[in-house]
Amino acid sequence: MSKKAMIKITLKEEVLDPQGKAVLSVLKSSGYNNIKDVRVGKYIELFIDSGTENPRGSLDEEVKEISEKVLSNPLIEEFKIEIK
Amino acid sequence: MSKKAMIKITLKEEVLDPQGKAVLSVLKSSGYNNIKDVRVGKYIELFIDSGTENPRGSLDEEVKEISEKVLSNPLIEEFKIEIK
Amino acid sequence: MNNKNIKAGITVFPGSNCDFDVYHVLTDVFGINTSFIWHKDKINDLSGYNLIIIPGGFSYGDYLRAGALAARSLIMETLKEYAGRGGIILGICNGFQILLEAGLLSGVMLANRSLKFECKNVYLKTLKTDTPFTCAIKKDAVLKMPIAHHDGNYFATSEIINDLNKNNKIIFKYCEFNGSITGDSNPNGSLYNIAGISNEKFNVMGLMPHPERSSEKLLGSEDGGYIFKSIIKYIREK
Amino acid sequence: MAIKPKVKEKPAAKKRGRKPAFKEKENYKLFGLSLDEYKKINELLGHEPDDFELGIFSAMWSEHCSYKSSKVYLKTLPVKGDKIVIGPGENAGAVDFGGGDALIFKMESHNHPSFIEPFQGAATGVGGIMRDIFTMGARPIANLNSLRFGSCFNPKTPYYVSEVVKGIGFYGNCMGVPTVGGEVVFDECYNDNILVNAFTIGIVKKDGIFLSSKCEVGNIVVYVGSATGMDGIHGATMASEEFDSKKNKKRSTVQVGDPFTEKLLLEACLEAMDKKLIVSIQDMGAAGITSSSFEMADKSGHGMIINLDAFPLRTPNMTPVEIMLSESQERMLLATRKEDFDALNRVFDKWGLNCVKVGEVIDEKTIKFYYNSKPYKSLDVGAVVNGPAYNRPKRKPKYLQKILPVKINNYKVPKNLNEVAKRLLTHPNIASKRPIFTQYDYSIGTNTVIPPGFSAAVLRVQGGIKTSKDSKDDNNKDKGFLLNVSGNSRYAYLNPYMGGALAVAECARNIAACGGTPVAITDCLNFASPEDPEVMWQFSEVVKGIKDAAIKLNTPVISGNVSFYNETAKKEGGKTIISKIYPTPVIGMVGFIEDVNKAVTPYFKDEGDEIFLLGKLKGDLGGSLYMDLVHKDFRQKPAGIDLDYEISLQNCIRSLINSGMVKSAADISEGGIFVALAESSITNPDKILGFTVDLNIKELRNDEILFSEFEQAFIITSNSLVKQKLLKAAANFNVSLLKIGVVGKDVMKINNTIELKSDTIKYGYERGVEKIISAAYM
Ligand SMILES: Nc1ncnc2c1ncn2[C@@H]1O[C@H](COP(=O)(O)OP(=O)(O)O)[C@@H](O)[C@H]1O
Ligand SMILES: [Mg+2]
Repeated sequence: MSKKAMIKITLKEEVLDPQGKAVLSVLKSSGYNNIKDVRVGKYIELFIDSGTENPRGSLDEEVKEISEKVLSNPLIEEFKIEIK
Repeated sequence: MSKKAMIKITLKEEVLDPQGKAVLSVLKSSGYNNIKDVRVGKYIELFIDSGTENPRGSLDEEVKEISEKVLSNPLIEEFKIEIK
Repeated sequence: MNNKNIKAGITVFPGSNCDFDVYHVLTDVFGINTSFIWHKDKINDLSGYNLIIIPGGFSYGDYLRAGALAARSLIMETLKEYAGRGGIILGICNGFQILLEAGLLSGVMLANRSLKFECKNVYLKTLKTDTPFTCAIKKDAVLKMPIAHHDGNYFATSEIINDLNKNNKIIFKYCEFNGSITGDSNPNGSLYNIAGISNEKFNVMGLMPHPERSSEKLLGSEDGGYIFKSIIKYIREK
Repeated sequence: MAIKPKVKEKPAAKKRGRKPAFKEKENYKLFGLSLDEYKKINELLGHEPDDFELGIFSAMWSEHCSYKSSKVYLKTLPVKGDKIVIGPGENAGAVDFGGGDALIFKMESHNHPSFIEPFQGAATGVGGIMRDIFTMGARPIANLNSLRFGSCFNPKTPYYVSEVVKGIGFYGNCMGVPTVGGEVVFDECYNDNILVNAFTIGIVKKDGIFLSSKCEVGNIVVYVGSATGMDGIHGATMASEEFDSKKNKKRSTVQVGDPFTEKLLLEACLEAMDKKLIVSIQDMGAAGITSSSFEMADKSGHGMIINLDAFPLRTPNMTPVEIMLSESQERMLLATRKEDFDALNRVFDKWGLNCVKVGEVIDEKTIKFYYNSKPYKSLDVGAVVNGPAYNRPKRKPKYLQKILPVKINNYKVPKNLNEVAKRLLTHPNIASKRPIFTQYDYSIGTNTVIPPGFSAAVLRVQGGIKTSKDSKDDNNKDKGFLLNVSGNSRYAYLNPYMGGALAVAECARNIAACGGTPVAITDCLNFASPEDPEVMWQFSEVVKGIKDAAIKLNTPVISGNVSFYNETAKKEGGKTIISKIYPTPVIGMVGFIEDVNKAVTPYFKDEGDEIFLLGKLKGDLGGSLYMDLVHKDFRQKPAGIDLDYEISLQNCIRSLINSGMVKSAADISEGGIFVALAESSITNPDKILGFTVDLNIKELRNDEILFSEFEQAFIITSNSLVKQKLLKAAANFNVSLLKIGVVGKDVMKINNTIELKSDTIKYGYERGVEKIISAAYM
């Protein structure tokens, strides 16, 4: 049995997003004037073998732990998890 | 009125993802043995002023055009759009 | 060398940072009449230039994907038209990435296999010597030049690779100092050790290593100078 | 992506309905002020300070901005010399390079932010020091860095190393400024306090230097660059405080670096300067708009009106004090003539940057703030800027009583010196730093003549690098300059005075070993808490050592930085212990060479060349890595340095090199003469060489000869044909020159005790640091 965890990682609202800023400036100069802001984050997919025993008790907890400890930087980023 | 377009950009299946591989090896060596694969993509949010006239007719089309022409590289990437 | 009658343009995007280096080599080493072209300058037509160089750097910070945002800027339309009329364009490092993203060359650059920025000297084997960029280089010559990039891992679909091979568009490959093309000599994971490719008509070339940093003896190699010498030779003989 | 060690502090609370950063109005301690300081502020103001006033005073009176504990000592350093154009006091110091050019340089620490978030901390450290340089009108032309990490056995170390290095590369590479050198040291004492010191040098026309002190009454005050957000608020006070977990909570968000915007800011500023649209300019570093406005006002002898409504904000509804203390990156404050504002605005607009009128220079030594279109607060410039100065109590540390000369007979010579030799060469403090510096673009700029990996970096100045493309000239075509950063904290711990002097001497040796003449220095003084009298004593001794060496070597100190409070309180077995770094003075030195073609590298060139020892060996093992690794005891008195002898020695080697007779030259430092010889054979980029050396010194054991570190000596090689001439030339300097061997094919042999194959040694040498970095990915 296999599952897929999809994790969206975004910069916290108050943190500067240099990439978003640069993309915004290019969109504006290409005439997309209705775009007000752009934020660039990460989208990570984990493919999980749910047959294997889970090292952290539950899958939810494992993915949360991975997102916190490995995938994101809690000082500047937040994440949202969806598991299918 | 303002809207938000959320775009997930992922590498096509046949494209090698060195970053995903690196994350995978970190996860394995930390004992998350049930993780079989990792793919790293991008997650982009566009904040749109839907009061302003749309330069491309419809919002859907505009966001699709932006995703195709600016945000992603069709040779290696695919995208999914959600607008709220 | 005096090449005052040759006119070169260096495109400058926000974040270009090898522009001065290319300028230095073109003017101080080769005596070419060189000017900068700011990406927003309203130039309808580049026909006054014998040569356009898209220099290295971090255009738009290389945010999103290296070269992606510069490739969407307005001057690219003018450049495409210039290329279409046979104008000579050399894209170095970020310039190569921009050419790929703009579709003037085919393929894409992924992050280096190491996922790290790599700055070091590499050796290049010249596969094709009858192009404007290589006509002063001996067949199979090995050139020493530095690389300095984070995304130089050339990738393309098998159709593109077939086309590159069939039409001899692969101009340079990474190799050992003796010319053998090996996995060890590949600094970034690039497909088939590809370091430089050109378009169909051989008037547009992209190159990851930096010839402008290896055109003076004091800097450890003059091999990059052969690329500029080739261009000069080609322009003079045309 | 690496496994991160547990981050101590909780992520900031969810930010719905953000609370203002300060509410404990009466709690001056939270602002890092002492009771006396608080009373003084009351007195100066004539009332209890409110948040706004307390924020401004605490930032400006912080250790970081006011140098209150170090001022009295820094004043003693030599600052004048015939090549010095600008000494300390400005954003950076400047030296005369000749031909109408000046070089501007400075080093700065970014230790605490790098410990909290190593990638962003290191990146913004590099960004900050570059702004210090281009705010003076200079184009940054090279970066260096000095890094200290915890023990290589500490599981967190790989994470810090790989992130710090990535951060430095990220910023410097994008800016297009080559990173040409540095140093990296691993030691347990940095486990909880890593050090990141960044150095930048820039070039400018001597008559085109911009100062922060020039604004005139009636000038418009202009804000340029990125918008202001909630970044690093309270950074200035944080940087001056012990690092315990409780206090960390008041920090707001981490500062995120945007090198792309800084590159635009660089180009825009240089263009505006070139067009003479700027009267005076100051970057916004620590304490952001607060320090830049008050310092600009103070130095010019005027005051300002500052309109807090005008600032471009990234986070809406920031309070006045938050605006004043924000440490958002990539911003500058400048003064321009009224009539030039429109032209100035066009330049910044071309580069896509904010350019906003935020005030005016007035003829009154006060800063008058406006907020919500109304007068808000008025603060006396002098009161804010003239922070306290302390002569803090100091006491010679107790541990020093136990630091005695080595009793060598208590230690056996190891049976297998080959094994010892290998251990030294693969130790990360000695092993090749290539896995680090290949992540930095060191060849951009087409000026790097001798790249990182050897002694000092050697650069030339190509015509196009000048600030303006139109003002190209060839005045300094053949001239070169040399850069080095050095510091040995173990030595400074064992003998603080000598530690200060050695750092200066070692930089000078590295420069002399390439053929250059030292010209001036900058420094970064990294210490634990100045409130500890023992630390204060170490500090005073280190400064004295730097001073004496700088005077002797004729290298005035033209800029620098002090970082105190590099200590962390932690709980261990129920007890709170304070982990302190060793005193860590780091010197950055700049030297010149008339003909850059004559610069030499340290590696052997050809088989058959003769190897010489220039100088004398003392064979003192105190404080050496050998004593630490093999005998587990480095806490012993190291050999001192004789500064007069140092000068003769350096004059001698410089003269030999410039006469063209020397093919390679290496100084002796960590790992002793063995490491100097081994590195000379394996760092030749084109071939591997070996050597045969016979070096027997009466009264010295083999381990003393091979591994003693604090030697005043060099290894040089030359073609055998010039031997007599070389000996004669050295004799003129009263320095001994002794032939000790020849360069060979691929084996290293010393005194029948060492015999090693060069290529296997090279492999280990190349892997020593690589192993640590790759551990971050596994
Ligand atoms: N952090 C760093 N960044 C860039 N280069 C470095 C760094 N650390 C060391 N290097 C380079 O590696 C070489 C060896 O460093 P080090 O052993 O400290 O030199 P030395 O002992 O000659 O002072 C030098 O050329 C130095 O510039
Ligand atoms: Mg060394």
